[in-house]
Amino acid sequence: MNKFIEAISALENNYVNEWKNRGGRVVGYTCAYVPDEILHSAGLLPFRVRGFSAADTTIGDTYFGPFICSLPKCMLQLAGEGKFGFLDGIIITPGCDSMRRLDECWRKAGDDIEGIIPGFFFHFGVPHKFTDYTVKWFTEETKRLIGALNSHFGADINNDKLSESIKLYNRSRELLARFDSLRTREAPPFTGTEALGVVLAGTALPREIYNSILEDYISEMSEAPGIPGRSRIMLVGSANDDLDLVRIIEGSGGLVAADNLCFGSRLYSDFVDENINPIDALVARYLSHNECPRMYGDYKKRLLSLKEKIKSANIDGVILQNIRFCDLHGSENGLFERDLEKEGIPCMRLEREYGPLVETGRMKMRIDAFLERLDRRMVPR
Amino acid sequence: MRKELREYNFDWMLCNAFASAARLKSGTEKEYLNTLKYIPYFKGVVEPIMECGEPGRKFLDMSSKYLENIINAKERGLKTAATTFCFSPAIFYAMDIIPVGLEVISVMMTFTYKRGTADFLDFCNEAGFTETSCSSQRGTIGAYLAGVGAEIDMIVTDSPGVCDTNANAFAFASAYLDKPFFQLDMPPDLTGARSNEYHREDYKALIKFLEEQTGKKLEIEKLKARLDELHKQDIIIAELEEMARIIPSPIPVTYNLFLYASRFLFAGMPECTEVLESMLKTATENAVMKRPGLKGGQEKIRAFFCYIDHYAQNLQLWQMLEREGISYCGNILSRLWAENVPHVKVYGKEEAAYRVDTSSLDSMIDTLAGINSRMPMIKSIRGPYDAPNMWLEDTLALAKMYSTDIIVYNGTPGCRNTWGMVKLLARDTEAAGYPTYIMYSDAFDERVQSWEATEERFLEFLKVRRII
Amino acid sequence: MITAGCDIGSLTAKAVILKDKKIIAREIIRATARPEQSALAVMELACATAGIDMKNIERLVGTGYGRKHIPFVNSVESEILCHARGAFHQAPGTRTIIDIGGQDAKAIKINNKGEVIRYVYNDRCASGTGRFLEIIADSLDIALEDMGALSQKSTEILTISNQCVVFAETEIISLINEGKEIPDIISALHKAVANRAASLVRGIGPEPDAVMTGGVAKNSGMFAALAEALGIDLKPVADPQINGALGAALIAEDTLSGKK
Amino acid sequence: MITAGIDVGSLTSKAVIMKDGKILSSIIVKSKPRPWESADIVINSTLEKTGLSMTDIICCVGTGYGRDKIPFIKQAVSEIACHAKGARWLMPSARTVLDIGGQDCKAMRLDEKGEMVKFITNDKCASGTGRFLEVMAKVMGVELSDLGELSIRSKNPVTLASACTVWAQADVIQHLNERTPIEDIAAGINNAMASRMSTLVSSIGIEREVCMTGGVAKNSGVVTALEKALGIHIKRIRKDDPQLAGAIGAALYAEAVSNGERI
Repeated sequence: MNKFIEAISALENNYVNEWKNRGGRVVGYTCAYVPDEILHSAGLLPFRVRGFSAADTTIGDTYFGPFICSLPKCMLQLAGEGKFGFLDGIIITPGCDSMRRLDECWRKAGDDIEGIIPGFFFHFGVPHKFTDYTVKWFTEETKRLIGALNSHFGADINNDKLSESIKLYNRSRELLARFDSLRTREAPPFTGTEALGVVLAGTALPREIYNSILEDYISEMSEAPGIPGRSRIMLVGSANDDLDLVRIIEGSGGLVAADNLCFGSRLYSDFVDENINPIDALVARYLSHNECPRMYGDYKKRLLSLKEKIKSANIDGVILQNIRFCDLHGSENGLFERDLEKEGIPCMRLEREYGPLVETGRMKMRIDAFLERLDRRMVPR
Repeated sequence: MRKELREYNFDWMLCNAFASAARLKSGTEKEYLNTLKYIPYFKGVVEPIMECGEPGRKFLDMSSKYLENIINAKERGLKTAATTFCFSPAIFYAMDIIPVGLEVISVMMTFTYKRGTADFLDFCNEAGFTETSCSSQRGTIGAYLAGVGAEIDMIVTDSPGVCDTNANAFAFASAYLDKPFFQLDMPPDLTGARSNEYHREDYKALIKFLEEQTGKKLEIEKLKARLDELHKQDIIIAELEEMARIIPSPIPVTYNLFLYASRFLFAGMPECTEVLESMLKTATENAVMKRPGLKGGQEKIRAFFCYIDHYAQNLQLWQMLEREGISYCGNILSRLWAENVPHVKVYGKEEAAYRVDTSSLDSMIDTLAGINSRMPMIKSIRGPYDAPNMWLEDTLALAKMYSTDIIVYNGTPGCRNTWGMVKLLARDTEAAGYPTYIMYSDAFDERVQSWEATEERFLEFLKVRRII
Repeated sequence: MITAGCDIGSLTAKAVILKDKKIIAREIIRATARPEQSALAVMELACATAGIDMKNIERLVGTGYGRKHIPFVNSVESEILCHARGAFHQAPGTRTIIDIGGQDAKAIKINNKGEVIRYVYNDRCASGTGRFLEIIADSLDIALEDMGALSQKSTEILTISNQCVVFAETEIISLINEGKEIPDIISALHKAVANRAASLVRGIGPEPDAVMTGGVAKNSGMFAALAEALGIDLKPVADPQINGALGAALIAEDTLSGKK
Repeated sequence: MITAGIDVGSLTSKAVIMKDGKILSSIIVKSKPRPWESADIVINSTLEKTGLSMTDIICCVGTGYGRDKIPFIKQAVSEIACHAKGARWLMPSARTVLDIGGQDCKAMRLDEKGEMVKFITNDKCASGTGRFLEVMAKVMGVELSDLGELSIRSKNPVTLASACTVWAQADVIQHLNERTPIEDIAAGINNAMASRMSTLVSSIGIEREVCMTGGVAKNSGVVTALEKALGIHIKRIRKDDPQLAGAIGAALYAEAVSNGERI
């Protein structure tokens, strides 16, 4: 576990440092719709940009307006403070309106603050639905990205390399699926806080290393004694890389046994087809991946996959959280609440701020009340 | 939601309000003045519009006609489609579908009612829709979610890739009401072969969807008729725009609103053409007489709004512009991108414009795809604000071409997109020499900041920056 | 030539009397609920100090929050203009002015002629204003003017996350419950206000010299926190609290001497 | 059976001693900086009133902001649960409970058995909290309790320019300066409060009966303003002080706890 925590408790962790010292280059990205495999096959270290550890949003508020999600504001804050100095490149997508504007805000902050713009700065246009012509667009967009990486980093991405990377990442997905199944046990061997830590580490570590520590961890955990007798919570909604949010829930006596967060299970659910052309396979996996409400018109599919998880992980209650101003998750949470409560699954919507703006006292009050509600409906253990 | 609001359909009531307003002038002047006494709140809308003479009257007519279509759709056996202001309705009319444009109806309510759309805004929370979402859709969709309006058969928008809160409002509605949903998705770039093909394929899929929903094939002749009418409108609009460049501008301040409203409501329909024609008539008279459109007769400054207007009850924004002698050089909503409009010609932006070509079905589909992908907001807010053909380029170009003295931003707190870049835009427009004012109000919800407060700060800006 | 400026804020009323651009009186009193009363009181006080009669004042300009309600002014000017004028006079090198007032915070940019090029108010809520400090000082029941000195004693770094004044109050209550020290809480508070103000200033691209005006500038802790948050050198002005009134008096002077 | 409930809020602390579902004594005091101090004060003075001693109390449950820091309680229960239970005791027909405390505003929906099905709290901005009214009353120099009576006499209420407590306050000062009739200002304040609350309540969906607890429930002006905004009747609580709801709920939970029920 320590290895994982070590990897995520500092932006520029030891593995990244080693990587850099060996002359390796790191490319950051803001959204789960960017295929890591491509960066990996270019010999680059993919790094999922986070907003954690920002102490305030002074710089963020300078460029973003007042009615914007605090996650990209924190990311910009860190960028402005030079905390992402180790990045050789950054890929920004129209994941959502707040996040896509990180593109301009980061660039403009670069006019005012020396040396905060990575040498490689790429806007990756991900469509908002899955059909033949959006697949065509996304394929071209993916090729455009590959071309740009090749020319900027002198990489030579080809089908063989891609297939190799896909195998490696599918291996991760396979391990993480096993890891997930441990959480579905009557008494899971680890907390949700630890689980988030494990998954997060994957966004900040060289994949080869990650797979091996992950494998050890899983075999170790399969024998470990479980944590019994807690209300099993599923955490749903806006991006969350903040262990403390999960800590508050578990501190109040819950156990987060499943999630569908884009810093969580969304990263590894669905495999990439190894038997077709690698680019087509990547496009198919990443664009058909409809867990994020940014993909319009897919609500029913998302509800279904949520229900399946609730069943398989034997969930007692669902916490539907969204960062303030995240309308995509916020209002989809409203639909989830309606449709899940209808089937007797207790839900709580939780609007929160990200990072430095979180106020634990008030969050705790709401979470306690929800857990009490769950306890009352549960047979005494 | 308050129970009395459930007793009558809101769109039916709104329709009657506008219908009677349109008829006000049919009696004697004395009768007219007397009636005004009985509509204290609505008076403020009726008067300034009626003062515009024929165009005003036709505008009220057109508005009530639009709502009438909605409430009678079922009797006429027609399907209704909830859609957005930045979606050209021509295709709906060509396929006998009645468009229900959420934002335009929100505007009507915000203008007319003392409480604006507050009750329906709040009902959205009740339905589980976020309070932080854009008030322009929330104001009206709330009423349809609550079932106090005409029945909606399908939901069609074109904002994915452009505006999340917009697209999300329609996504929510389709899931909540369990109605079929189609979205045109916009790529980050406007021009180029890739985008053109994407727009075309997307639009073909839309037509297929509409054919499935109506069970009728798209009739080429009907479509041609709509597009010919739309072309006619483009020509009038181009003339109006050309006149708007004259100093002092012969265009009355409210014409900006009339222009975009009629296009959003009845693009490709005679109802729209009529309003535009009578606008052109008065504007031309003004131009010939060298008379400014401002009632005060003196144009102190010219203002360009780089986003939308403020719809606070009783056209208070327009009344203020009149009072202060500020000519209205239009906003992002009133700028259409037909190949013949001045700003396309002057800047050689044919590639970013659309061409009406009715020679074949394919050419007509390309035309429609072109029109939609170049609708206000859809065109210029999709990519980075400083990319070619996007917000900054358009704003600076239009400000220059219409010799504006200041640039004003007004939107809604729900607008992640522009609030994510407006500070950057303002920096650049200021650097380009345009004093730029950012309003922190909500165009559709006075509870955020009262119009009085908004106006006071704006006037202070004009003074402190030595503009007036 | 004798001119005067009268600045009626939400907390204090200030008056400045100028004789040929030299300050012959400057007075500050606590504002009462009625601005006209405050205005009269502070003007009479100033006249007494200057040893003149009200009617000797050739032109009087009012500004500040209650400016619309001062009966005896010749004209009123916005706080933006007055603070710009005052700061430009007190420190001609000034290009950026940060005024943290009772009700709102402003950042003003002026050119080498002292004309306002850009300005911005804090948006939509009162976080980062003088009220923020005042309300908290109130609930900690310590004097506003002691905050600076107290914050110097701070040993532990705390953060106040809440941006809403009223909730920040709650947050502070829980900090006290956790047994945190008052000086640490206050310096955290200064940091919070400074950060809000700083992002305001960065928005208009601050240029040296930057000065801080308004009563809050007298709070050494606040001044230091803002300087740090801005990362640029912040210069003190001789008399920050009367800067607005001084500006008003100077504008009166300008009008008489035909300058605009 | 004798039980006690302690509700230590950020502004006021309350205690209730109950015997078999009847209130023996209760108290409301201004909170001390340290929650345990407040807790001691309220429990001791309620005991005094009844002449009972701590040992007579079979079980004591704590709630409110400082609940985890009360030494002598058997268990801490969240204020949301306690307010719901207390409200239900004060008004058995309640299905929607609105509690406006000093620092926040809660809305709770209960099922017919009184189990909580949905709740929401506001915590982004203090508009719509008791604190909002307190600040305004202070500015106007009137008693918080008079705000209601005043507003009812209003002919044309003012509209506040902003919902922000501090700016609204500036607005109120402005109106005072403009000699606006004080009842119109009061009404404006209550309307602002009500419109903020109605937005909040609407998000959990209202079911009858609706009742209000917490200090603000005593402000008839806000209650009527809210009735107008929501267009529904709010049933007034007569049984006991609505501000005690949290403490009452805690005392009732205490009874449940000592009966070995799981909370």
